[in-house]
Amino acid sequence: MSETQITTDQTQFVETKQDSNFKRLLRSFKKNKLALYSLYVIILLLLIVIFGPWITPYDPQEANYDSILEAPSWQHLAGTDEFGKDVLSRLIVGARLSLGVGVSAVLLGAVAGTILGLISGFFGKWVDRVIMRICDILFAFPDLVLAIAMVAILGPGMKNVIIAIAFFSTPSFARIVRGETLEIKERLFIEAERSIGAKKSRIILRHVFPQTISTIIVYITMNIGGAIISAASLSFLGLGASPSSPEWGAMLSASRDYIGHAFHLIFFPGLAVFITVLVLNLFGDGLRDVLDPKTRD
Amino acid sequence: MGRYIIKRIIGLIPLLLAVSFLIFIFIHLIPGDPARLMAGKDATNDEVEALRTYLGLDKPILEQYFIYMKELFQGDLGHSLRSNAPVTQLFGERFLPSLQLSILSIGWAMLIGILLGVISAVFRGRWPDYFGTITAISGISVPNFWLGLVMIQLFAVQFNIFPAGGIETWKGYVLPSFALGAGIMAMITRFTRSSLVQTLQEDFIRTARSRGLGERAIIFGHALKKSMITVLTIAGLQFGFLLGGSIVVETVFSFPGMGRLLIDSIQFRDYPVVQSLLLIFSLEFILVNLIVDILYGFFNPKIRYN
Amino acid sequence: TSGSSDEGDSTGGDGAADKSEVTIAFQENIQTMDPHNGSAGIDNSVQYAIYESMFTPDEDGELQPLLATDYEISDDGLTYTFKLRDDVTFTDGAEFNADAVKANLDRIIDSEGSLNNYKSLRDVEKVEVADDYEVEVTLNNINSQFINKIGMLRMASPDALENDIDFGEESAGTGPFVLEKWNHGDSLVATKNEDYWEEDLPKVDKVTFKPIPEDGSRIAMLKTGEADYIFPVPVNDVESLEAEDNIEVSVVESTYVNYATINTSKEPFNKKEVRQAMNYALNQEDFVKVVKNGYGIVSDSALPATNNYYAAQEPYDYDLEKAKELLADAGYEDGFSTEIWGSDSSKDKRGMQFIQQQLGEIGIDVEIKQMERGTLSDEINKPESAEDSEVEMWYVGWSSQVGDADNATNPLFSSSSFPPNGSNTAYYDNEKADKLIEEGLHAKSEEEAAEKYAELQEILWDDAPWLFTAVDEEPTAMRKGLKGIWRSADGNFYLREVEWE
Amino acid sequence: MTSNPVLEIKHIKKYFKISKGWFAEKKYVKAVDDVSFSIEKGRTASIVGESGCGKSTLARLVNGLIEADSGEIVFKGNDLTHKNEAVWRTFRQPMQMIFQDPYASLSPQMKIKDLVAEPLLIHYPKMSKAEIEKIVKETLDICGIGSQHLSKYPHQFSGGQRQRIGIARALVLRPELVILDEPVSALDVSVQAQILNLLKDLQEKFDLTYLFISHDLSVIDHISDDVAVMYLGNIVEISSRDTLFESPKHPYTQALLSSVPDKDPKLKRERIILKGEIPNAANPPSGCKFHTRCPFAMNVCKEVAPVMQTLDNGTQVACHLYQENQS
Amino acid sequence: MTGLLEVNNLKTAFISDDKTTQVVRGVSFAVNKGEIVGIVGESGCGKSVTSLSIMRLLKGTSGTIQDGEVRFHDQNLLDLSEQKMRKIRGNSMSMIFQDPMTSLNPVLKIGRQLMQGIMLHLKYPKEKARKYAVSMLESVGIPRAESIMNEYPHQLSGGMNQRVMIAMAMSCNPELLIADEPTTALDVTIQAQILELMKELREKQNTTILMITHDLGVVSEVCDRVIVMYAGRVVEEGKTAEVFENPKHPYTEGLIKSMPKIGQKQSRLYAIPGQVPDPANMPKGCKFAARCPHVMDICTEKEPDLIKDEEGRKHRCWLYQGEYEGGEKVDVKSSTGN
Ligand SMILES: Nc1ncnc2c1ncn2[C@@H]1O[C@H](COP(=O)(O)OP(=O)(O)OP(=O)(O)O)[C@@H](O)[C@H]1O
Ligand SMILES: Nc1ncnc2c1ncn2[C@@H]1O[C@H](COP(=O)(O)OP(=O)(O)OP(=O)(O)O)[C@@H](O)[C@H]1O
Ligand SMILES: [Mg+2]
Ligand SMILES: [Mg+2]
Repeated sequence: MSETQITTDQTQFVETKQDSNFKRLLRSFKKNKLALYSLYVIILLLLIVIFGPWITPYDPQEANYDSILEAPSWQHLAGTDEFGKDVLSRLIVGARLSLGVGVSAVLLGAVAGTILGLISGFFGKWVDRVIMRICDILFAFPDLVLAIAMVAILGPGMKNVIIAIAFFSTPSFARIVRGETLEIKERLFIEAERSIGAKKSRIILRHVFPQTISTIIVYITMNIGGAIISAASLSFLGLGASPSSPEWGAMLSASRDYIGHAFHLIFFPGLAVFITVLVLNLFGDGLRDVLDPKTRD
Repeated sequence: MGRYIIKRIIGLIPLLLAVSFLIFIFIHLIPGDPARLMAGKDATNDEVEALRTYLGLDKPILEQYFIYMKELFQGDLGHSLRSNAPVTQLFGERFLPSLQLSILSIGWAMLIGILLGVISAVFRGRWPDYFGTITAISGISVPNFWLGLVMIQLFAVQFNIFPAGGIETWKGYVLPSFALGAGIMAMITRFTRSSLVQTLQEDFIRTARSRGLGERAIIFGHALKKSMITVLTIAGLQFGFLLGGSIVVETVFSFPGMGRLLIDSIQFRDYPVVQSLLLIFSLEFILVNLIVDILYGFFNPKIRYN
Repeated sequence: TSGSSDEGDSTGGDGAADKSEVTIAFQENIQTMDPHNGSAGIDNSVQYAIYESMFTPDEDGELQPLLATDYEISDDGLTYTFKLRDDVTFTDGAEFNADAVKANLDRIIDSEGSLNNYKSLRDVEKVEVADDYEVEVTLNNINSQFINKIGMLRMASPDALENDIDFGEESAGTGPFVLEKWNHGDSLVATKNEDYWEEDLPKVDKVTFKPIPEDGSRIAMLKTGEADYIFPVPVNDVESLEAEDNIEVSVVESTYVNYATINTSKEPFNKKEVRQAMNYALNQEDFVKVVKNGYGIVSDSALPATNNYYAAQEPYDYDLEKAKELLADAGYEDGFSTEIWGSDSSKDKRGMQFIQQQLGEIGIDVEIKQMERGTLSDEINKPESAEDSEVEMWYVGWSSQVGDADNATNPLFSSSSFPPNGSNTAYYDNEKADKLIEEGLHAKSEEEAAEKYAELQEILWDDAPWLFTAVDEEPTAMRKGLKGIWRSADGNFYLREVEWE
Repeated sequence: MTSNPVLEIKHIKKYFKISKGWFAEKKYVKAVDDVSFSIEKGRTASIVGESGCGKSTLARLVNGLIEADSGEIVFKGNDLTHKNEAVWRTFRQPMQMIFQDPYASLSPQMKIKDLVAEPLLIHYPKMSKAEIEKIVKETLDICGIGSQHLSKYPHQFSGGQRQRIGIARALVLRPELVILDEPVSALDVSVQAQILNLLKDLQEKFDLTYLFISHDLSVIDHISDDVAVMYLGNIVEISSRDTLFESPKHPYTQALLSSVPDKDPKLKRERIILKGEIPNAANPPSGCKFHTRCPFAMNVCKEVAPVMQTLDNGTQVACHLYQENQS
Repeated sequence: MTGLLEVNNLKTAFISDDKTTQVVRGVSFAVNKGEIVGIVGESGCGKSVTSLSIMRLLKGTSGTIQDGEVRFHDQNLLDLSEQKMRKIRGNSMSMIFQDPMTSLNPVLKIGRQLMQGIMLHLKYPKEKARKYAVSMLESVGIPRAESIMNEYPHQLSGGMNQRVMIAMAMSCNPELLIADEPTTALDVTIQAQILELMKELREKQNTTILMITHDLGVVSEVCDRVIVMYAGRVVEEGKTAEVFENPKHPYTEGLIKSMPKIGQKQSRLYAIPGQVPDPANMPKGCKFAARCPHVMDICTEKEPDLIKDEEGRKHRCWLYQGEYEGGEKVDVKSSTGN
């Protein structure tokens, strides 16, 4: 037989009806009302972040010693602070800072943690043991102690707060990614890659890492809220942003001196943090349901 | 089982040694000089030097570490630079309140968390689920100092139901444990929910249904036990954290726990105290994890240690 | 204001109900009960309930005899002779006499600095027992402030010192109270000294001291009756406390001066015009209003009005035009950027923000750098000389004893007090001022001292090494009916005669 | 049989350590325990056996995915035993593997064309894009996947199609030896037939040598030239297909054959139903590992492990029943 | 002979937010007392969903029964309250599943899982239930039953677990046992043991068994009658031997031909081309038309009915619709049944 006939039973190709992750996400968000509404609020927040400085009713930095600590009114919807600055304007401008801290700290931690987690999980053995023990130690340290120490070492300022928060969110990312990697490493397609001769670096970058992305994204959204709160807690302990900046945590911490008689001062920044973190968490939760129903840690 | 535990504990020794060294280096990296802080702003340099020598801080760092380790092996955790009280005593005074607070916080958080989680999972996608989710997530969406301050304002000042601080009576634990537990409750709710949702889709649940078991028996008798494994891990981890005290909540409620001791000691660079406390926390954390591992085996028959 | 909890006390803690106990809540933690090692104000105050000194201030800041009955100064001004009471015993049974005083002073002197009170006895050459109840202390230099320092040192039983007891566990003083139990960080309980040397005192059975770091909690505790006497009271809460029926707020003009040092060794602050311009640009009235919520007194000297040697100066009026002019004269018509350092407390945060806003008006762009206290102290004290110094402005405060002008000037303005040797973070270096500080300290008479210090204050005011702001008025709040407890201008409280009405 | 085997396996062993921790007693699963066989060029050698008997482990050993504890792997005359990844990598082109679960063995986030191109990228880094695309298209086409599907992801295909992609991925390197680890057990009967046909066609077209692993005797019967039967890490019988199916020698082979449910309801045979369960590989029986279930077990079976020997009809068998005959 | 179980025109669909996909599309068949009936068909053709619908076990999925009836002892199970249904489940009708490893609760001891149902349905006190459970384990051939009671599923092998499942299902003496691919996850030698056990059950206790599988071998081995499903419908039904001997529907024919058979040397296998249509996207007309070697014009236009011919066999194919004009149309039987 000179010409072997190869069966090509391609009479009709059935498109299996699983669509891409993104379509699934949209569809499933339509079902998960909480996540959907959260997404709307997040979009609104992003708009505020982008356009904040142009939509404030007052100059957020302008002090007016004749109208300090005024309760909310039509003029000042969220009242004024101890220097007579308009609280609403400060909240609007501060969104950028607060979300900025949260996002950049978590991203930084995610990058570091992902690298560590991939290495730890993929190479195993002593590499894994060393990295995981270090993570254990970092875990065992009370977060804020770590942060206080970091800020003390690095000096005050937003940048260092970000580094500090990133630093202590790193081990949890490392753990999550390591866990995923361990599992993915055992999957058949990794073995298939090895059997076609792919190098370790290629396997990690091209095959393991893409599999962890959805988990990482979910974990990032869920951690941003935590990072915002950590930043606020650091501000509370006096270690946060520059005090005059309208970062929400800084506003909160300043306002505690007035809790007894200017409740709006602590209420509104608290509310802003609450809503932001809440929607981020709800969104992350929804995202997890879609992308990664089996996240554990 | 016993052998396993002993093995694990022996395995801890090198880890703790490494930890002690890291902690030592770490806290000495933090700028600040205890002698200077103790001497006060109007002290002259000579007076500060004298104090530093007196405190033994003029010795090279490594020597200080070896001295510390030598004492540690003799069971001495050192003395506070500041009040000269033995660290064991300081720790002893704070441990019980912290432990009680931790147990209380974890306790109610687990109780409510699991309940909400079960409700959310069972009524998945309907309003009880939304209610459970929002309640839970609210718990981790407020900074706990904010929650604390607002609760003091409300329950201590306005209604005078609970004290604003101090732990003379059991009432003093209520507000702090609420502030501390809120976040944990949220976490437990979420993990219970997602784990239960997942478990409820497993084959063995269908088997149980096929045998005519009622929903309650299925959820509590079959599904929850499996889900508890995850929940337990989370709770254990959180308990480990809690034992180290919460700086923020303890500050807000003037609660005499580990967190405040730690932060006070850090502020004064009271090295022996900080060092020993951090070491103890690491040990506690590791032990709690060990206990969780063992309980894990109890709930998960596949991981029985022998 | 939220004054709806007036009836709250009916359910409140035992303090309000039990008239034989007093609970005092304050911010700082008690650090040590070693009577010679207290550094923070709170340590001293708590210790005064248990350990007594030879003299004690009255509410006007005048020294009154306590364990001593009188003292004399030799003509050369170098030897002090103290006459002691002869009817006092320590609670461990040891007798209070000249030997006891010598034992105490020697312990402090021998510490060479490891005990905090060493600073008070820097100039002492020797201590001698002249008689059973007479002690002679000889100085190697005249010191016009000395009585204020030695007079306030607390005396502990010589036996206790000998045996090196743990002062955190037990006490051996002569004071109206005895240490019962100290739970570090939670509370310190002191009970009545049944054998107190003065009849009828003390009038309560038990005093509890509680560090409550969070302002809001402290206030809540007073409102609910968990505490009877609290301080500091944040100035913002005074109003709401005053509105309560069963709470009384008293305001004491303190010795606490708020200011920001200006590093005179650095460009552009080495120009007097610049420093003056900054002072003209700061509205001190607004400072009091905004930062202190009205509880403060505008500074008109480097010394607080409560200091015995205070001399008022012509204030720097709020005058932006003049400020700009001066800046232009110095060559900075467009302003410049600088940094202000300060602690991480919310009080200081507010002060620095105010300064930032005010200096912004004349084009000085101030960046605020808050640091945790240990770090801050390191940053300040690391540089060994003015050239190496990095601090530009430091927002801080200074509290000194009412009668002690040396302590209020020497560590702050003397050129020998550059960090790390003192707190002259203005790196103020003026020979004439140095000389006046010296002369004030060694003055033979009150009058001479007053004269020197007045001149010093004039120079300081004009040279403006500080951005002057205000002196605190410190509110303290207590339950109605509490008597005999009071705060001095320098921040201590005294409760020998505390009682419920 | 020709004398030039493509692959020769000699006394290969792989024990997996299963005890964890530093002080725990060491325990091993003897997944592959002294196995030898060889494959001639162009033939299909099959390995059949029940779950957990070590088939996949053997396949992974042969393909160098795990390292053997001892023994030899000789591929085209090259001794590959204990060689490192880099050496193995040079032999991955002529030796390819196809896996049981076609979905799990395809990296889910890659497009089909990238998946199939990847082996080329790895082994021929200098090859031009156009050339790669040409080869990819061609190979996919041979395997029955049209070029309109190049930009799709694995999840968009059905099981049979995915297995075709898996096959294309192996064939794109034009290998000589293909190891197939249960390539059709995850597929439906009708699709299974398609894939089996495809495999046969490809073998002819490219003159491939197959090492075919399966637990399904009817599939084995259909595709093999030679068959080895494995039980708990050992090969108990090797024979040509016809000999094996006509006259199985080892009691286990006999039981296995008789256990296959018959597709013809009229043909009711006497079955050998084995007692008991397949023993745990971590704790295998002594002597002949099959003695616990063997209907013919003798005393010697409990103590002495039988050695492999060749019978007159060419069958190699490891069983005491035949040992007696010989000696 | 009246049917113990009668399924009439059963329709089950999965509802996702944007669409409804019917996967069981009007299935009708009957099972008589004491019979072993097999259901075969390719993966995804609706076999499992049919069995789950009968047991009303779709809870926890998005599936709902849209139409039809399931008569058990002349009682329509679909009309029963959940509570009443629970009394039937595991009692007079029980089920075993494909994968014994995942179908048992991994965190509960075997004994506890067994006893739960016994205590619930037979109302035995604990001790008695325990003894009974042990005897049930013994009766399915489990050695050292006493100690197995205290073990967890992961400590047993797949075959043992499947036996536990069978013991569990048989413990309340069900009249009908539905076995959904009971041996697919098992090895051949173990499969042979389990099939033997099921035949024994029928012999000894006259248990009626509905055996779902995709393995024609299994069907021919144990079943009296076979139902062939394709794309959510019954396409052929008849005595096992007859269907194997002389398949009527081209799908059945293809299925049988495409299996490699031992001892039958073929160089190539017959392969049904193409794939099963996507249930969400069913073609018009006969669902098999696209793969059918005998396809006619009408096939792509109109779906044939399931008809019963003189020999008592049922099939759904245009090839025979003309021939058996008088044949009974099973499909159109009204839901009131006979
Ligand atoms: N990485 C491993 N670590 C420990 N044990 C292993 C490992 N891989 C396989 N085993 C064990 O080795 C034995 C043989 O496994 P293998 O996968 O080769 O069997 P198999 O014949 O392919 O079975 P199946 O038909 O189920 O695929 C089994 O007992 C298995 O549990
Ligand atoms: N829980 C579910 N949600 C959505 N669709 C489902 C669900 N269960 C089954 N289906 C769909 O229903 C159809 C029939 O599934 P069913 O499980 O009955 O097939 P089967 O014949 O048992 O196949 P197999 O031989 O693979 O077990 C399939 O297309 C499947 O995708
Ligand atoms: Mg295998
Ligand atoms: Mg099925």
